Amino acid sequence: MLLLLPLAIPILGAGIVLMFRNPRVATRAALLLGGLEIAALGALIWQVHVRGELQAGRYLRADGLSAFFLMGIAFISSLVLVYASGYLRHMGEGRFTSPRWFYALVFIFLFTMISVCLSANLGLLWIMMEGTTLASALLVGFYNTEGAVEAGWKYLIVCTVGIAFALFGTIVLYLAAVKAGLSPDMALDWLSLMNAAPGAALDPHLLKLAFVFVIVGYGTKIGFVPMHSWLPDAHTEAPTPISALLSAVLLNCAMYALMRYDAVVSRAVGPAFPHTLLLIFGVMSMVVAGLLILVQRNLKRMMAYSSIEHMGIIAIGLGLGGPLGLFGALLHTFNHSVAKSLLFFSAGNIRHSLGTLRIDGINGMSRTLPQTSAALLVGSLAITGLPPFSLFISEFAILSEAFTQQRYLVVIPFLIVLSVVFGGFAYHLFGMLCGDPVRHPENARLIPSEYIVMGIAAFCLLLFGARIPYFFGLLLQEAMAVLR
Amino acid sequence: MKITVDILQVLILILGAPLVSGIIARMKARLQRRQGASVWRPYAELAKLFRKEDLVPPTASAVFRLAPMLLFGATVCVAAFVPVMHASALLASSGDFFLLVYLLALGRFFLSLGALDGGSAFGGMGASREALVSSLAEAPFLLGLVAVAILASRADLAGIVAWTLQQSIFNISAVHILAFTSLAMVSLAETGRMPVDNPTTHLELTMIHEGMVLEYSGPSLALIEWASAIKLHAMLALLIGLFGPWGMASGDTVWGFAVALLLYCAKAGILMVLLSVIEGAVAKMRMYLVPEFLGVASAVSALAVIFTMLAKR
Amino acid sequence: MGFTGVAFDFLLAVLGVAAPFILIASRAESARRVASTLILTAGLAGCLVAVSGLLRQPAPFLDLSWVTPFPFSLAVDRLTAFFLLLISAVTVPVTIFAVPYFDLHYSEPRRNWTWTFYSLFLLSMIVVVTASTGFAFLAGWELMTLVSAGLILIEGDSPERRHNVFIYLLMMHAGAAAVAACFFLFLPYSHGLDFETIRTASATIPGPIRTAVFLSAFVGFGTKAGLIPLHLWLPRAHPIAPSPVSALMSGVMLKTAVYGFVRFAFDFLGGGPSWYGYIVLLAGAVSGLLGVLYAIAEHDLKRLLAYHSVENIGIIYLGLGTSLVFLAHQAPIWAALALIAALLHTFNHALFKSLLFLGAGAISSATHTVDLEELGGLQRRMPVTGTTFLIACCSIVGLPLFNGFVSEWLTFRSFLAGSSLIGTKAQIILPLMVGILALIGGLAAACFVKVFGVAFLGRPRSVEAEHAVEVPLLMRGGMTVLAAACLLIGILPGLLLRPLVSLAQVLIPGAGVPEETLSIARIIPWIAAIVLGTSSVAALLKRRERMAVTWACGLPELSSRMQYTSTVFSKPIRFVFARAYRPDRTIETLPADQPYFPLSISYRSVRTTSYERALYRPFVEWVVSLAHRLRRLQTGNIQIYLLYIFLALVSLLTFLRFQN
Amino acid sequence: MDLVGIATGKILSSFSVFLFLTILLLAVARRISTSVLLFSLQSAVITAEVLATAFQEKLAEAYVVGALVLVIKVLAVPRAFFLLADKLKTVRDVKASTTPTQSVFIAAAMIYLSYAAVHSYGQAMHVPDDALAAAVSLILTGAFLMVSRKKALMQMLGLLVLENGIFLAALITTFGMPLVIEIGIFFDILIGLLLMGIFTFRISDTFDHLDVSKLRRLRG
Repeated sequence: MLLLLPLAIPILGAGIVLMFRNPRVATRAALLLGGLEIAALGALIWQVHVRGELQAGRYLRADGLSAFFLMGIAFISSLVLVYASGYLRHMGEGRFTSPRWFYALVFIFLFTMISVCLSANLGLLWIMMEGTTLASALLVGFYNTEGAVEAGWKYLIVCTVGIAFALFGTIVLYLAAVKAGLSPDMALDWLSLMNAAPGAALDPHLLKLAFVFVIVGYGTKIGFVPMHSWLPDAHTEAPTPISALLSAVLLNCAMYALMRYDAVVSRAVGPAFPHTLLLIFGVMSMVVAGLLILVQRNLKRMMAYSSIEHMGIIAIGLGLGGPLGLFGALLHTFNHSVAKSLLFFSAGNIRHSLGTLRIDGINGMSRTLPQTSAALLVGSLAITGLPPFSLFISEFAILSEAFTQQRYLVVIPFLIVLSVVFGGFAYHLFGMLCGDPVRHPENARLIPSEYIVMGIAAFCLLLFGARIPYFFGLLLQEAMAVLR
Repeated sequence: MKITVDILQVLILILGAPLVSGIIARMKARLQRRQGASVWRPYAELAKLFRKEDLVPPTASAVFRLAPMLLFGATVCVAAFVPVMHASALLASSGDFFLLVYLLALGRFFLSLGALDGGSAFGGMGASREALVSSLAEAPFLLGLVAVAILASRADLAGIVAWTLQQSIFNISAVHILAFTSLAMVSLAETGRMPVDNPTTHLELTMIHEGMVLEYSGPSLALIEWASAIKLHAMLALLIGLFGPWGMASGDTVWGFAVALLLYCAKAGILMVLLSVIEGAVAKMRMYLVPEFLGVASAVSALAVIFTMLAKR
Repeated sequence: MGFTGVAFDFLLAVLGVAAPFILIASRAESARRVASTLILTAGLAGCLVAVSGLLRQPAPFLDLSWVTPFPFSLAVDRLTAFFLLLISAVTVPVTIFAVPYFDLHYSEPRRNWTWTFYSLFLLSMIVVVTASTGFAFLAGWELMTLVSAGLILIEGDSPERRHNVFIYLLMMHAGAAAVAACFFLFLPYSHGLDFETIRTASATIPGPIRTAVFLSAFVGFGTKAGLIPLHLWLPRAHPIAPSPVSALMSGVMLKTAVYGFVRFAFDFLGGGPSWYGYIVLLAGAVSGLLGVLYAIAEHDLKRLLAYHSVENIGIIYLGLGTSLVFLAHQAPIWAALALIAALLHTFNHALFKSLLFLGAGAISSATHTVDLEELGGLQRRMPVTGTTFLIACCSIVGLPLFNGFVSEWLTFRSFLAGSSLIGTKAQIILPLMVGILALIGGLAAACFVKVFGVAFLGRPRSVEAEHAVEVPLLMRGGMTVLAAACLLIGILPGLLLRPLVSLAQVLIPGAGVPEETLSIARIIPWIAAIVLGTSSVAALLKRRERMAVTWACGLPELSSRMQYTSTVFSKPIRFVFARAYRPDRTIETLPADQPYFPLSISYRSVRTTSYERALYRPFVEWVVSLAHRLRRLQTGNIQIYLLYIFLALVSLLTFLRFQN
Repeated sequence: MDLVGIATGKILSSFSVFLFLTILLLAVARRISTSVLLFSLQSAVITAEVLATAFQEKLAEAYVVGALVLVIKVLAVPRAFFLLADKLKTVRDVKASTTPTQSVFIAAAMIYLSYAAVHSYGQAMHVPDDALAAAVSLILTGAFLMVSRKKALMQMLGLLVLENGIFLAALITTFGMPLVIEIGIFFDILIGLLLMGIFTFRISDTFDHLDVSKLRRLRG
């Protein structure tokens, strides 16, 4: 029941929200339902913490890892919903371009992401992953402008193709499981796969093949270079709350899926092969995205590339494994989400106030938009991994692990890219924040909802930089325990 | 006893300094077939200047007034490092030659500031040129001293002198020759003699030291002139002590000191002759040849240091 | 533990919490007063903690590991105490100076931010030197950069400043990566990153890793210290900060890099092969020489001072390098001497360089410019500023009786001691370094004759300089304290040498008390007595004094335009060392077709240092062009995107095939 | 019974040839309608294989899957395509970046490549090489179609062909996944196609063409 509730609320919520034609009412309803959903997720997480694991039927299960990611989803989506409630006040009433459609799609999107985290069966997980693409494609194309349609189409096609490969990988895994004697019904059940793995009953060749397809497939969704091509487009063209959701939640969900496969394959054939792949993709993503950050002209696009870079960092953490690597990777998923949503929120404000996101078209923000500038600055400092913000901690952990394992080939590009990215952010930010303002903003003041949301995110970044809250730390430990 | 001798040495260097200047001037005059003034004339000049009043430009600050005194103080202090008749000095201590060089720099620093404080073009000109010469002279100066110090395995001037005393006069090494060459060159630059600077000119194209002191008069000028005489004397004594100390008193009998003093006068006389010959025979160099001159000195002194490796294996 | 522990906690609490909180909470004048007084007391508390740390055995002070995700603890051992003393001792007068300075220079809202950042800046530096875990060190290290950049940006954000701050931040971040690396490199061999563990583990790590640690420490800390050619940011960032902050950056922040380097090279690694030392020596020599040469050519006072920081860091590194060479040749007593020389010079530089920057701040308060060509005659108008500035000049030049001399003398002395390493390269190389240091010293003297002579003496060269008045009492007070400290150490160096000897004995096991530290401490007071005594006697000889207008060669009156300017003063030296400068010169004559009867001639000389041209620009351009090329991969064509995916898949399958 | 048994055996062993044929034809097809028909045909072959497998392995669930394939891929999807093409009033040409000759050669190379690729796996799993190679070459061809055809509709079609390949691979190696999962996958495909349909409408609305290679505003 507890497992079904977080799934039922958004699906029903989507329908309910659609019934309200009045934007204000729709917004209120959405916030209410969102609150309910958060409560349900909170209860679920608590129960998982208390009981260790929850199962509903054959296909749904919640363990520590799910709980950890669900917490991230709950936190970020609550921020996004509140932010969107303010953000949408500028939105006109089109046929499908209205708040009620927006919220309905967001709820469906949330549903798919939550069910990704609750799937016990890797097949179901795949279905839900594809579902996230489908649910969010319309959101990416929400504005129905040229760019939005183009980005939506690319997103849909590229991700569907990628995901199709993940399906193939899943099938190969299934084949290996069935050949190893698992019953077809349980052959894609993650727990039974994990239990079957150490006996080496699973054919290692098939598992490796499966992992190659899965890492390409879900890697597309995560945004590993060179499968990342959809990501900057989609992030740039989507409405800003959706960009935040994509970057902060969706990418993590895909990473979550990959973690599940990685755990199985690592346990069965040893961590060397999957981890090498993760490291390769991680380093590649970091390097390419890091360099591309330097030459971006659109703020949101730059942030999108930064997301790719951070997914690379997480992949490196996973690929290193070890206590600190895993700790760093998991922590980084959360930290990155918070920082990135803060950045996207400020980008949204900039777009509303200045009407542009072109980096060279923005000057002197610190004078005209002080609050937004502060948020942008905090977000950027955090995202470049500087203390006292939380990403410093996770990057510190990952680097420690890399050095402990003496992976100097990973470490050197890692450190260089961090500097390059810092340079990129500093370069772009200086231009935007400093100097004399060229254009004057129309509505410079933040409304309370924006204010609060960004404040919470910034506080969270600072807090996690100084101390990992107790309960969060417990969840993190439980998530790590699941994977090892 | 020792302390008396040490103080005596300092007094000889300080009080004998004008005489050295006078003798050199006289010798130069003779070489140029002039009669020349009395060798005691510098004393008379000092006495005259001390009786006069000080003229101070209206723009000048306290630095202008302070500079000559500090210069004098520092130069007197320099004299306290140099052995004359006995292989000891009042302030002998490990590494004292660094102190010596830097005390000279202290005086020069303030004198240059005083020159700039006058507010005229000449002061700046002199100070700027002095800055060039002195900044380049310091390195060969110290390297030459270091070479001798390495050879002697001592770090104080008195110790070096004592060590050299014990060596046979025929046992001098290449290091000594090189170091002497460089130190002699540096001394010319340091004391503002030909061919680096002409102490008797007042032509703005060439003057260095004289440019700096142009605004000074009265007791201040006297202090400056005396200080530069002491500097010259100390340099001579230093060269003698480092490269030809033989004959210095080793015991502490009065007789020994008297002989040592006489020998010192003789050796100083030789050096003074040399100096006046050089001054008489050589034309002043162009300003921008001075760095070349000091560059040669630096190279020679560096060679001296390198050659110590051969001497001490 | 008891009282000093409380003082230390008080210090951290004030700088980290109380002062920023008060400043953010209230915009009132009184809040600012309270905050600045608190910072001042924190500085005094720091002195207290440091002195007791120097005198007594180390004790752990603050452990926040129960809060933070990675161990975070601060402790004061002897080395730390020394640097803590340095920071606190400079903080106190600088803060006194800053009170009126910030009031004069900033509008109301900015003042609070400036003070907040100021407080955090001090905190970060203290965290860096007292950190006893790698995590704490790195956190403090990064924070230090950030906060100082913030302080610079508060002053103004014109495009040029922005560019300079950008370069500063970028180089610092790259340097921080190297610093992080040298901690992390220990990880495979030690269980954690607290200093104690690192120290014990360092014995077991293999040679190549040791070298990697050393080199990344050298590069990482060298960037922060401003060693040439890693100095590019320094002459850009230091001059544009508010003067008290410049004083802290140049005087104190650079020293944290020295601290880090000493911590790694001596405390953790305990030296290494002799080429470690030679690298450091080379860097020190190059930085010292080029630093002073570039300084001479400057006429912007603060830029000039910044280049002198490069020079002095060079001198410090000369000492450190010598010490490493001696360590490699098992001569601990000489190693200790050289190390003491370097550390003492670190301290001295902190004092006189911050005094010089404060002086520059006082000048800019009084005349609104720091361009030497606009100054002149300030000594008569601002006697206290002038005198303190003169003391600082003498100190930085290394004249006897001032503190810079003592450390330079010790450095010279340790060079000379190199000749005792018979049969090694050091036997020659170290004594030859005497020449280098002497040249540096000589050039520095020339430079500061120029600085003081042009800025403070002679006639004023502008209306502003003519009407300059002495700065407020507190500013004078701050400068006087620093000047007194310079003189005190200059005349009684034993005060600092004794604790430094015991510090060196901790860092270099087996080192006794170097005789030279005692002898210099003994002789300097005598010299002071003789020089000052003789000067006073000489002063008695003087009778009357009369004002007399200088003869103007027949012209009606001398004018300030007849004086030597800063540029022309340094011309002979620039001429001799022309190779080091290589300016881009352009002369424009208007109108162009009448070269003999021009209406105006403009002359521009831009110095782009050759490192910029040879080292940095090609690299930056390469990175950017690489990025642009990568950008082209994102063609916009979805078919190409799909192709990427297929290619990725195919290459992985091939990889898999070959792996099996 | 026997006759049916023989037929199933035949279908399973030699229907791959038909699949290869559709692949080659798809490579040369110039019109969208032809391509859609070929896809329909291809799906029909696969339906036959599903049913044959269901019969041979006596899997009740597989009949349901077969029915689904028949309804969706053979009938509904092609129908939808025609409807879409009509509504969009688009030019019927597929707009290939490669000439038909090149396409055939590439398709042939892919078939060969598939044989080479599956060789070791097929024997290890006791699966006929032909069938497995057909599955892989369907995947490759689908990919090829997506990369080389500029029309939005053809990209959808390429995706479907790729999907067919994956489906076939699953079928012959594992006799299909659990029913729930299969249905879920079909559902996803349907929704996906629906969305792609919506987007093709939007593309033609906003850009007045369906050439995806011209959607290049977002880059860098």
